[in-house]
Amino acid sequence: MTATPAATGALSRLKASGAHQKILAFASLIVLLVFFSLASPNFLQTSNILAILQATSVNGVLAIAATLVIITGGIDLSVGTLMTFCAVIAGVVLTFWGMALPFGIIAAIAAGTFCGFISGSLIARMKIPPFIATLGMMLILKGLSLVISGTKPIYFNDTPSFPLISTGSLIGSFIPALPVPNGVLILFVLALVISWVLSRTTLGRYCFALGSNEEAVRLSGVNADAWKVAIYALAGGICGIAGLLIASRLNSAQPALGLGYELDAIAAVVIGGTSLAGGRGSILGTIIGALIMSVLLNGLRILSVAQEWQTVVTGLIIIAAVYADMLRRRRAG
Amino acid sequence: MTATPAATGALSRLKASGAHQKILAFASLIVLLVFFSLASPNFLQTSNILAILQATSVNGVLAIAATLVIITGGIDLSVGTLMTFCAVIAGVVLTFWGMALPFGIIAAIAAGTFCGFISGSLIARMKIPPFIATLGMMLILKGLSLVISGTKPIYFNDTPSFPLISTGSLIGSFIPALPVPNGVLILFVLALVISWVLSRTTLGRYCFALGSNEEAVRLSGVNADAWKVAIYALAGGICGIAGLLIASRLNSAQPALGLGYELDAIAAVVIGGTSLAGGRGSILGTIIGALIMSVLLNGLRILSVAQEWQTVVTGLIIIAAVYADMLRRRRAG
Amino acid sequence: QDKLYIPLISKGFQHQFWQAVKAGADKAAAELGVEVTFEGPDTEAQVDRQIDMLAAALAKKPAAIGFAALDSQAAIPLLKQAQEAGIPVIAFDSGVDSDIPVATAATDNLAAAALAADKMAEMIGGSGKVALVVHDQTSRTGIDRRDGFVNRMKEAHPEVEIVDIQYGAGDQLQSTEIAKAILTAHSDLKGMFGANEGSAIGVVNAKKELGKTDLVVIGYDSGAAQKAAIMDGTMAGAITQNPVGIGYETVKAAVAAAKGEAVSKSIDTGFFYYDKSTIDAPEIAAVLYD
Amino acid sequence: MTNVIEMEAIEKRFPGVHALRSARFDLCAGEVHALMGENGAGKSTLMKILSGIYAPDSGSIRVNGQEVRIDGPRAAQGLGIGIIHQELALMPDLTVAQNIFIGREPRSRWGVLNEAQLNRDAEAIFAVMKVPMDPRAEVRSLTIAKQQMVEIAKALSFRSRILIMDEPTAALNDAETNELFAIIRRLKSEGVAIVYISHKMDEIRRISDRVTVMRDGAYVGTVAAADTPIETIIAMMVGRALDHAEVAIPDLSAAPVALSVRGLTRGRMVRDVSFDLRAGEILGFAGLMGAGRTEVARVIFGADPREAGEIAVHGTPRDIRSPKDAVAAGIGYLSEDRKHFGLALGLDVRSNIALTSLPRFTDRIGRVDDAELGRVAQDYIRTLAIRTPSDRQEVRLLSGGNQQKVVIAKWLLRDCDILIFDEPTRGIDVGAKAEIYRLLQSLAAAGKAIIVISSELPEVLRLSHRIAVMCEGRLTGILPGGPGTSQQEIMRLATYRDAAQEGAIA
Ligand SMILES: Nc1ncnc2c1ncn2[C@@H]1O[C@H](COP(=O)(O)OP(=O)(O)OP(=O)(O)O)[C@@H](O)[C@H]1O
Ligand SMILES: Nc1ncnc2c1ncn2[C@@H]1O[C@H](COP(=O)(O)OP(=O)(O)OP(=O)(O)O)[C@@H](O)[C@H]1O
Ligand SMILES: [Mg+2]
Ligand SMILES: [Mg+2]
Repeated sequence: MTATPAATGALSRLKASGAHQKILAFASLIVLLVFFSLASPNFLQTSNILAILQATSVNGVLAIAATLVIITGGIDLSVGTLMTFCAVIAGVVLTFWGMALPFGIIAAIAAGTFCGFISGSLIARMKIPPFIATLGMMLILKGLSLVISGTKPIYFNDTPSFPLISTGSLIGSFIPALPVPNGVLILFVLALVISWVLSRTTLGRYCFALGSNEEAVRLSGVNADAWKVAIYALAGGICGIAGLLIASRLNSAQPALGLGYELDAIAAVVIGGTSLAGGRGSILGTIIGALIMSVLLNGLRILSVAQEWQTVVTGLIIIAAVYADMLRRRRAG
Repeated sequence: MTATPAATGALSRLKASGAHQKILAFASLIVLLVFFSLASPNFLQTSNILAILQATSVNGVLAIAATLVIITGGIDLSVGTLMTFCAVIAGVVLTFWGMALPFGIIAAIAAGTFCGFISGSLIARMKIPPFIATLGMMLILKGLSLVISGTKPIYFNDTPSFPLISTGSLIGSFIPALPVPNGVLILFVLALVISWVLSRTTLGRYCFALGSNEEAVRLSGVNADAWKVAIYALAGGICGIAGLLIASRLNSAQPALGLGYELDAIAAVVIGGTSLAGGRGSILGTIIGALIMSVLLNGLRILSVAQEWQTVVTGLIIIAAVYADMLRRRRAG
Repeated sequence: QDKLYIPLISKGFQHQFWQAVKAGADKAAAELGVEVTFEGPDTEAQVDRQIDMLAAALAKKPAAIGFAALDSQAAIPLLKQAQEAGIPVIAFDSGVDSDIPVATAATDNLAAAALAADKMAEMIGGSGKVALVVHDQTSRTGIDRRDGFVNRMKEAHPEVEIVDIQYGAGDQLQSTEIAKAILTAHSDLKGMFGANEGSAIGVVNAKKELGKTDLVVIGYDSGAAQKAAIMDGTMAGAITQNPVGIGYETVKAAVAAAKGEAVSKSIDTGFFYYDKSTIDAPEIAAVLYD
Repeated sequence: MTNVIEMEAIEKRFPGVHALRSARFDLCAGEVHALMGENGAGKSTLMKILSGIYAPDSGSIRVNGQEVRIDGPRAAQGLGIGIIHQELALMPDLTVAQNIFIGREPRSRWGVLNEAQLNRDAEAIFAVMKVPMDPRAEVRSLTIAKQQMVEIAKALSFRSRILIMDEPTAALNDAETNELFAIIRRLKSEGVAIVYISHKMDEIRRISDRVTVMRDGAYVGTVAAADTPIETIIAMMVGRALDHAEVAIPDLSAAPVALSVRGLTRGRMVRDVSFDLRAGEILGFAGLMGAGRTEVARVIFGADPREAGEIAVHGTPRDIRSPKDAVAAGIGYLSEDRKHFGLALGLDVRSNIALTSLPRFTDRIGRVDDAELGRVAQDYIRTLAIRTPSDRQEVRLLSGGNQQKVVIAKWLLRDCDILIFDEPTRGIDVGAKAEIYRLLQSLAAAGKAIIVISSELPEVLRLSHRIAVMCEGRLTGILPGGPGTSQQEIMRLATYRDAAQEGAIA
């Protein structure tokens, strides 16, 4: 069989543009999707797909924040507890102080940005290694969340529209057949925005440049420290969004939650092909990484695989997915 | 006041040898010790000091394993669950199969070495990033520990001498006034041995060389991959020792334990001044780092600081300790 | 003379259940004029962390100790140390396999979960599929509540099929995702049991998000969200222990033991099943917490 | 003479680059064989194939008449082939001696490392090289030149029968080069065959027996060094003859002072350095390795803290505390160490060129005008003849000389009034060098003030309007540029150690 010239042309154009690479990056994800669809008739239902997307939203948003920091060659261990802290702040503003919804949203994002600013300052100005600065932040924020909330969940019962942030469906109200929860919408919009920031703005350029060679950036006369602080602050703000998502989904700020979420977020980033050494990475990859993780978990749960085996299989598949992706890249050169 | 010439001479020799730097590295630790001793009369009791050391033993051993890997520029997230896995293997050999104590010890260390070998091979031969390879291992081992143990603790009641590995006191049997538990003895002996390995053997040399510039090592005709595998295997074996320590301390292999311990181990390493970028680091630093963490926790508990504030204070002090250490180094040049 | 000092080493700290135990302990402390501290590890897997906490507590030379053992065997050496130092130990929440504790203030989790199983079977009409979301696969409370429920079903309600048991670490988000997956896999599921507060709220969230209005949900413990779910009907009912009572009785017994008074060996703090109709009954309302 | 190496029909392709096209090369025992060619001609690639780092796509390699496959550095070492890499391949956290003997550490019984022996062995090598070097020093703390010396010592330590030197003198000054040449002559007399790659044309005549020229990955020809004029070799390399221009010194007496430095001090490296630089002037900085020229530049640029001294730009005193301040004041600095301080190796050519000038391509909402950036980058790729498949190629994958051109482009784009070029032509081929000289001159003609630090005296003489000479952190004198000044005069000041004679400062 011979391909038509047109098809070959399209294929080679696709090749030249590097787009086929990006499509191939989905390979592991698609293999998983196909496997689970065949293994269980319940997997490929709309409601389950939406459940998977919904389950990705919080980890996905955290992973986007982590991606920014990791591209600069840093690491942020505080994403999980910062998310919780922001949720608690929203609870304080909305429930304790009884203010209107927009103030709660602004407060959560501002709190995240501020904490990111602090982490960034510790790292850029005081030269504390990112691992330590954000580990410290992680513990401080974990403690503060408990202190501020009085170690009790804060419920948003006075703000009836609060759960809609995550579980309402803006798309569904226009296209009833597609009741995509707002949480998922927010994840994808955020992914687009941050992708754009990374590829099209000065901040994005400096992210990659800092991760590639910080000293060279500094010697180029760039205020490297200030940009680094800005990047951490942006990542913090994104954690604030994650805090709103999780609080709205649970209709409460759970002060004890968040520990361990940082590893999931970083794992999504690294599965997505971003290097922990800095200088390279993409939001698309991170989203794929986060999806791989939630599809895997959801699929194994649907198949009622015993939990201990779920863990084993997840470990194996994470390694296999990354290995497959690396083989693909090596072949692509 | 003028120093005697002899004293000045000794001082400058000390300075030249860099030893004064290392002594200064204790600074944060000593500040903490002095503070807690003044704050609570219960702190500086022999029994409490021994309790602190005992509490350091497991994390200290894990941190030694992590140090080796981190010096090569890698990371090992699986130390915690590998420890548990090795404890479970010891349980299988000693309790399920009823074999004699030495076999249990050998089996645990062999299991650790083998798992380290696998991680190392994934990293060195299949070029999977250390973060992913060891994250995968962490999950696989967590699952396998549950599977093998039947999700139940395995008790070592058939091996009455087993608890002595950690809680007996060899030193105490010679010097009754100094009932240092064997677990602590093992930690310090291991620290000495691995310090020696790092500074005096080929393996140690290649640890630093790989972390400093892996490509250069390869270009020098060294079989970089084989050495890397060996280093991960050694680290795995050390986790096996940690597994024996914790199992013997708890007189049981607790299959669900271990998650989160990797962060504590890595934190001890980084607080001890080893760079996550690889190429530099010391076991002495790691031990100090591990001690700082356990002194802090113990002291705050002794002062009856509320648990949520304990976390906050721990975070602050970790940041402060590392910052102080960095200032000192910067001044030392 | 200083106030008597009594540390309570619990299995957890952040969860509402443990905060309620703490509240009870604080109440007793205030009434009896003693000083109480309350500590517990982050997860119920961290047996060794709990041992470290116990060691630090012993260093403070307390008048008595309250202890909720994650693994009783692992703690024996330290408990012996306490005994030698003449420090009485009160076990709470679950027992310690040893004769060292002078008293035990605990809930019979096996029996409580069995009660939940009976209620579940009754509400789904004696047959059909049910599933469990449990908080922990290896901890005593997790195992007892699971086994209590499962065994009772097998013995007394053979028509009821348990199709899935999964574990969500008591994390509400994770439990929600788990419950959703189970509901997707078993669309004819009739009932679900959430074995602690976080698990139960997870099941409730999943039911709401998937719109499974027919699903019978039975929870465990209380808390504002769970109470609200019972009031609006998403949750049929729940088992409650008496955490405030556990904390209160533990401290009371500890003070008595420290003063050398006699204490009864076993203090059953009891458990109840409650639903919309009984939630406001005084004996129930007394043991619920927000 | 017998050929110890015969390489024939070697093909090598990288994605987007056909690096070697049926290249060939042979080498006799006891000869020094120069390998010449423009940046990116494929010299390093060919030698990496010979030393087992790359596998050729096709072609044959014979060593001592035997057809061989060299599948790794170890295999090459086994065949007696040693290489000094163009891009330094050292482990910065290890000491000098540890670097030299990596993989071949002397051991005592029980396999324990014998550190004393290691240091003694290293000391012995440096003694033979007549280079003062502490074998216990951490490589990280060494200057590029010293690191280069470590690489050379490492290659010598192998006692290879075939030694490849890929631009060993790129970071060395004349004195050190002379030492190296003495070593090369001695090795030659012992029958060692040496491949010598360099862009310094004068060295070719001094040291080599035969010259092989490559162009665009292909073999051009092999000639005897002694009876081939340099011009012929250059013509073979670039495909045309180059013209030789003498420096024309403009009259700058009326030009305003662009940069005024007074009493600049930092530790022992920079001691009380004062000078003026006028707009339109090229001030050369000469000196031996470690004279402190780089330090002066870094202090002026704010990369290192200044202990004392004032810096005025266009007559206004400026408190420069960081490179950001310097660039804001209109000062640019091209570092001598492109790999560590000049380039983000993982990024593409375009991003690297843009690194200093991003704000200029950014609109109010922080959006970067990528199309415009691309156009500008293409421009520089054309003017500087940067050999790269596109402006989207990662800089890491360019040849050494082309990387250097990217750093130059970066600073040209920034358009600073005052430019400090530290070793700007390190590793750049003759053709491009002439291009860069022309460029510097036209920049000066356009009113820029330029400092050129160079370890090549001919380059300093060829370019400078005035020549500042440093020795041990002091400015020992400023000489007029042009043919009036001789190399001897510069050398006299460069070794002028008497601290009392500060009056020599012009
Ligand atoms: N790993 C690689 N991947 C892609 N292209 C490469 C790689 N290595 C070299 N090249 C390309 O191959 C060509 C030859 O490079 P090489 O390093 O051999 O040049 P060279 O003659 O040594 O130049 P220079 O004088 O600048 O050192 C260049 O165009 C370079 O960009
Ligand atoms: N980072 C550093 N750490 C320790 N010593 C250094 C460092 N940088 C430079 N030096 C030392 O400072 C002295 C001056 O170095 P500098 O690079 O300024 O000299 P230079 O005149 O530019 O010489 P070169 O020809 O090597 O560029 C040298 O002796 C060098 O070894
Ligand atoms: Mg080259
Ligand atoms: Mg220099």
